[in-house]
Amino acid sequence: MRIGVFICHCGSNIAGTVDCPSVAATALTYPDVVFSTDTMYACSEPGQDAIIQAVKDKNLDGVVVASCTPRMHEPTFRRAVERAGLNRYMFEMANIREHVSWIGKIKEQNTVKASELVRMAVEKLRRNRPLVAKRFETVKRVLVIGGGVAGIQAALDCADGGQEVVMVEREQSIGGKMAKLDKTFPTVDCSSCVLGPKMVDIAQHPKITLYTCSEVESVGGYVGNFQVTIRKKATYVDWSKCTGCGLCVEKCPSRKHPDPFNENLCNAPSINIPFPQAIPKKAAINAASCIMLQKGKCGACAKVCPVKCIDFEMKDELVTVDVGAVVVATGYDLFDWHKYPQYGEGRYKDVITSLQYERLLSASGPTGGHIKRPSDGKEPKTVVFVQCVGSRDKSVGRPYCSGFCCMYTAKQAILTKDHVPDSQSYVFYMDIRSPGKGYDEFTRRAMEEYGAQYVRGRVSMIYPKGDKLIVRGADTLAGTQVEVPADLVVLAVGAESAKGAVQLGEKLRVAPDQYGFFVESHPKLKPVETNTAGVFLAGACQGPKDIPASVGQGSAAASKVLGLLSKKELESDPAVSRVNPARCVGCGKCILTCPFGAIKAVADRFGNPKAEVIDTVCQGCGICTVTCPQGAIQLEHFTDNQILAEVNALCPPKIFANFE
Amino acid sequence: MLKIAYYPGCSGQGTSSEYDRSTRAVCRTLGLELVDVEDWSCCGSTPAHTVNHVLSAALSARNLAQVEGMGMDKVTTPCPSCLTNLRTAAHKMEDPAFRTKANALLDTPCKARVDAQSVLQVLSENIDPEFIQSKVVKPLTGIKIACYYGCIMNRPPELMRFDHHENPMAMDNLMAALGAEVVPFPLKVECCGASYGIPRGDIVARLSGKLLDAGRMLGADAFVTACPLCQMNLDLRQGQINDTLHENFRIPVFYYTQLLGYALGLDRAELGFEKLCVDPRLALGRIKQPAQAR
Amino acid sequence: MPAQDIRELRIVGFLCNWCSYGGADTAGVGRFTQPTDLRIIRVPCSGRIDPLFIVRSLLNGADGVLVSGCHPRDCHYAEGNFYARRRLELLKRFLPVTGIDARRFEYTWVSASEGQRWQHVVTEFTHRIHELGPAPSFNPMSEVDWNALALQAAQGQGCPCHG
Amino acid sequence: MQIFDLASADLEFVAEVEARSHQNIKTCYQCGNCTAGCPYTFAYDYSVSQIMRLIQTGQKEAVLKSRSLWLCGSCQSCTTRCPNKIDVALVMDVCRHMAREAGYATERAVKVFADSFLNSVERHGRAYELGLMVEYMARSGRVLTDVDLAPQALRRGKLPFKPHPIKGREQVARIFERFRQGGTNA
Ligand SMILES: Cc1cc2nc3c(=O)[nH]c(=O)nc-3n(C[C@H](O)[C@H](O)[C@H](O)COP(=O)(O)OP(=O)(O)OC[C@H]3O[C@@H](n4cnc5c(N)ncnc54)[C@H](O)[C@@H]3O)c2cc1C
Ligand SMILES: Cc1cc2nc3c(=O)[nH]c(=O)nc-3n(C[C@H](O)[C@H](O)[C@H](O)COP(=O)(O)OP(=O)(O)OC[C@H]3O[C@@H](n4cnc5c(N)ncnc54)[C@H](O)[C@@H]3O)c2cc1C
Ligand code: SF4
Ligand code: SF4
Ligand code: SF4
Ligand code: SF4
Ligand code: SF4
Ligand code: SF4
Ligand code: SF4
Ligand code: SF4
Repeated sequence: MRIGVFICHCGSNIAGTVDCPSVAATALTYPDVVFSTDTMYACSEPGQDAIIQAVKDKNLDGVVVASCTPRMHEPTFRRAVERAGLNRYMFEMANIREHVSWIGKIKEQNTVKASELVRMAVEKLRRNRPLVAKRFETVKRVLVIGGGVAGIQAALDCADGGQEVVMVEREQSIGGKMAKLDKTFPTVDCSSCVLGPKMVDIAQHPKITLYTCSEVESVGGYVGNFQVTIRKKATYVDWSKCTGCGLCVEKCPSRKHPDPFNENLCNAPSINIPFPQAIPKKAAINAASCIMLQKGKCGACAKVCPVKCIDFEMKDELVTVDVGAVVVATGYDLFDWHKYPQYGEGRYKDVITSLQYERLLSASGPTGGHIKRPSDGKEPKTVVFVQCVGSRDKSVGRPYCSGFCCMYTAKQAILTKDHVPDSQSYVFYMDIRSPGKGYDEFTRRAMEEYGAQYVRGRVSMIYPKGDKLIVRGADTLAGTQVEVPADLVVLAVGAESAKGAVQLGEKLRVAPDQYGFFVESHPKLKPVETNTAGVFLAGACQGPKDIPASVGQGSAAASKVLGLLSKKELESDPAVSRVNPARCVGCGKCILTCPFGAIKAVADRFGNPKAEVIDTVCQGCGICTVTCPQGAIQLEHFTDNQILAEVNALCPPKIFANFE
Repeated sequence: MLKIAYYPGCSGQGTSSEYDRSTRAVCRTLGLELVDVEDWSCCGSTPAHTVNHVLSAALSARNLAQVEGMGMDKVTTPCPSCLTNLRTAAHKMEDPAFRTKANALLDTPCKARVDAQSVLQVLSENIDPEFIQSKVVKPLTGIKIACYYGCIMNRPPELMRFDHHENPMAMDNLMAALGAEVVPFPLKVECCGASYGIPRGDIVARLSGKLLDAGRMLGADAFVTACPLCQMNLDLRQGQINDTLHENFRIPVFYYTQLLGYALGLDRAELGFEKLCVDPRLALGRIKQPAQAR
Repeated sequence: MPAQDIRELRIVGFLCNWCSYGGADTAGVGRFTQPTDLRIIRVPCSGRIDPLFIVRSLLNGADGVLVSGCHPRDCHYAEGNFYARRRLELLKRFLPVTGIDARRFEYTWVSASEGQRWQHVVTEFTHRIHELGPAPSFNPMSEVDWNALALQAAQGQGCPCHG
Repeated sequence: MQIFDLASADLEFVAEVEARSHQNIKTCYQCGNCTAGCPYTFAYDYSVSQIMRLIQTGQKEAVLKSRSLWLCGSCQSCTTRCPNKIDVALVMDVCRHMAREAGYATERAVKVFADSFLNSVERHGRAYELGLMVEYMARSGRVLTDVDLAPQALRRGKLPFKPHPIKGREQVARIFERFRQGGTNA
């Protein structure tokens, strides 16, 4: 092998404390090094040209540059050697700036250290081999899981960007939590007025296919080539025919099951269209409460349906689609506040959740937008809001802040005053978290213009007295206990991960954090990527988030998808693991260890089990390499031999030392 | 017959003697044999643990050691305050370092292997409610009662491990099974003023007054308690409360064992209704005679 | 910094690319002066670090080995550092059995932003190694056994590092 | 109002409270839940969350002088509901021990009652209610305490005239004796 070595001065950055020419001279004594020089700025255009020239002139087949950290210029120099006609993996870097010249003061020691780092790089390079990235085509279609506002935004942006979209939503209609809200902060505009048109766009976009009442059953494949199976749950209504006329809904005699869309504040018929703006606007039967499906008689809906689309025999259906990328937008669920027995555990009807309150405020809600308390339908005059219920509380396993409840509570206090002008609201809070454009002004308005009384302290207990609820809390600013006799208590329940998120994460190989929210690739710099290539996150499934942030993430995820699918072909990083079938005994240990499911079991032509790495899925971590008892699976570019060569370069093996 | 060591507690011999007596009678009738802890001494009550935890534990542990000496591993007491002390001592003494310190104060060291439970817990966990119902001769039909548990019988839950720390139901269920109408009393675990009756009667007046008020608003004919201190504060001090708060409460306050004994048809002499300060006859009169109840 | 005034010892570092190598870079960018004994080998993930590498380094005469990866839960590869932690913890307990002073080996977690922490880790560890002094040299006759042990460690036989 | 010099925080005091209560005082984030639930707040000088805060800031004097320590009824409401699982009632207990040891007794009647009670136990092995009342009245100077109740209680046989002495009386007395000698604190 013919290796060339280049020692960079980086002006005085390196040369100030390292004797670069001497390092270059020493390098010439290393095996296979045929050329060595020092250079002022290796990364500059003349610097790169000099490298290219040397490769050509000296007929080099490998290059070592000793300069700054490879995290900075490795790609630069790889491109340079490629331009010189070499494989880009026939290149190594020694970090003699960040790890030497900038941290050591004594020039002699630095110079020795730099020489040794160069020697390490040379020894490693001697064992490198050319690696060629594989290219593969991608399926131009994206799967969006979850049809809340984040998923809707991602789907529309992808579809507008020209990609096919398949959206899978668990509920009967898309819209997520936002569809249940009355008005939204910080502008207090009507939620369904802003969301409604977007939902219609989803239904009408020629590039979007929507599956509601559906869930992802399984996911196979890898970035660019996922195979997804979707379970379409039986709705007992043939949606290809249903016009959404609603006649069946009117006639259904079974009206005893609670209405989940209205947060169980009222009951719903067994065949139902959840709300007027539902997308798709189709009826579906709740099998658990349908008299026909449970007892075999009734069929009232089937009788009235003008297009005869009721089908009591309907079964779940599985659909398979190929997609190139996945956006997860499964949102959040609400904390179950019954874990606070001191708030009555549901014994007091007028203690409700914030989302129930949104339904009471909403004109499409069970009270037609009039605030009526559940117990006796009276209009409440004194409303107490309790913040941080199931947030920032270690004792219930929820130490995190849910992020948006401070803001929606301020909104609800404002709306309460709008609905009932002679009402008085009290808000028990621990801290107000309102870092956003116009947010703090908004909470101030709730206090200053709408007269909401903010009380700093938690609420210890709620108990009934006559037809009032006594809310006993602290006012820590006044330093004492306070009591408010309330007509209605609204609990600002916190957000937790969506039900089933962990199981979905397993299918997608996306790790949930300890609370079930999906983990992004990097908290600052890769907020919508996951560690599984081709799978992206949007909205509150990654952590509690309000609507602006959810929409922002939906668009960000879409731009990542569009960027990915805009390439005709993808190139896989060739520094992946590779199995030597001659050594592999098929024990399967690597398959179990790989965090990305990148290794599959195959049989060789004699039928012996062997491991095989799926290049496109392997992320190149090398965990498998350490696991394999046979040394059969090796991470390219970081093989045992290559790393041991570096070790040996630093600490020469004793046996040789003795005989040299 | 279930046999269990019994720790009556000091007040059982004085201010709450009717509790002690009715407890013994009820247990006997329901097939629970109570064996008095031999030569038991005071657990130290609240004063001891407010002075020092080792002293407090030692005073309780002397009694746990007595139980051990009797070859038994479970002791029951009607008094929640004694219970807290016995349980706390047993719990703390699981720590060897603490055990050494506490045992250093004792003549006979305690191994701390004895479990202490309230009589209420023993009854509700060991006796089949249907069996109790089958023994009822005078159902409590007609009387409306508020069950008050006091602050420490179920709290803190990690230590007490019985029923529920915010909304206990053991007495409610028992009384309902006996036929009484039980109001949903919301202040079941609010403190009544504890042992401050003597040094700070004003505190007891305010706290117990709140309880009486809540019971009255719910239309309760009577309170039912399981704690000598609660009973004393609500009953014996009801007059003081009325004076302090300018109120006119007249709500009798029973021990649950008294009403249970009544329903089981026990001899009045064993129930000690005459020891109650607020006259219970009106409330008892609401109970329909079995013929009427039909 | 006394470590610089006296003869350098041989310390080998294995650092994951994403966090600790970045942390060492950050320390450099911040000009956080450190003893120069350490030589860093870059690996993609702490989960790539085979106990064999550590045993081999020590066997070859390294005076100390320092391993650093991403903080638990921060792993770029989801869970590589959990594997690393298990293997390295076991190696640590396993070393004394082989006669190597376990204090010559340390592993820690440093993120890419923790330049100061990296400076601290390197300085402390270097001091420790200087206190221990140069590693005693092994009798070449027993070399064979050592290699066998290292191999065992790497292959998970007799050493539960590999699970 | 009292002004605290935060720089003069008594950190040893903080450490002692933490060591004796086995609670991490720093985890209190001042939500006030303990105060919100404490039935005795109306009688306190510092609410219980303020006591927690004063401990955090090392204000030994203010804490040990607080009357609240003596009025806490050990009702466990604070402990049961603290979101950070702090055993607040235990912290109150420990502070009261420390106040006692340091010679503070800002609610003298409460202290005298406790002392009288324990004296009674020391003397008889069990609490002798009538005797302890008499001692309390004598020591507190509040001779009229509960005289209104005496007739009722006596009539109903609720206050026996004689103590119930037990065989192990000496054993109990020795517990107190050894305690005083040992100076045990925990
Ligand atoms: C009471 C209340 C008031 C609020 N008010 C405001 C406000 O005024 N302004 C504001 O900005 N924010 C507000 N928010 C916050 C707002 O609700 C969220 O920011 C927003 O809903 C997040 O959108 P999302 O799409 O990420 O999640 P979601 O709205 O939760 O949507 C997730 C969707 O995914 C579906 N799904 C879940 N799991 C699966 C699965 N496994 N398979 C298929 N589909 C699945 C769900 O059915 C749902 O349709 C409020 C929240 C509450 C609780
Ligand atoms: C003290 C402090 C500490 C912080 N710590 C953190 C932290 O720990 N973590 C965290 O997440 N955030 C932190 N932040 C916030 C963080 O700085 C911002 O979130 C982030 O820098 C925003 O990035 P940006 O690109 O939007 O804006 P900027 O960083 O402000 O970049 C804007 C760029 O545009 C250039 N520019 C401006 N006007 C023009 C013009 N007219 N033409 C051309 N160029 C222009 C500017 O020169 C600048 O380079 C901190 C902020 C402060 C003040
Ligand atoms: S290659 Fe790196 S070290 Fe050299 S001049 Fe460029 S930045 Fe400086
Ligand atoms: S009656 Fe028929 S068409 Fe109309 S909503 Fe019902 S199922 Fe659909
Ligand atoms: S946003 Fe406000 S109410 Fe919600 S958890 Fe955070 S601090 Fe509590
Ligand atoms: S302005 Fe800054 S310091 Fe003030 S509350 Fe907001 S984020 Fe905190
Ligand atoms: S290198 Fe990592 S991702 Fe690739 S196959 Fe091995 S364990 Fe899996
Ligand atoms: S661990 Fe090694 S031997 Fe076992 S299957 Fe994987 S590659 Fe083959
Ligand atoms: S409840 Fe707990 S966290 Fe809240 S103020 Fe009291 S001690 Fe502190
Ligand atoms: S234990 Fe003491 S401080 Fe805590 S709530 Fe009860 S009385 Fe208040």
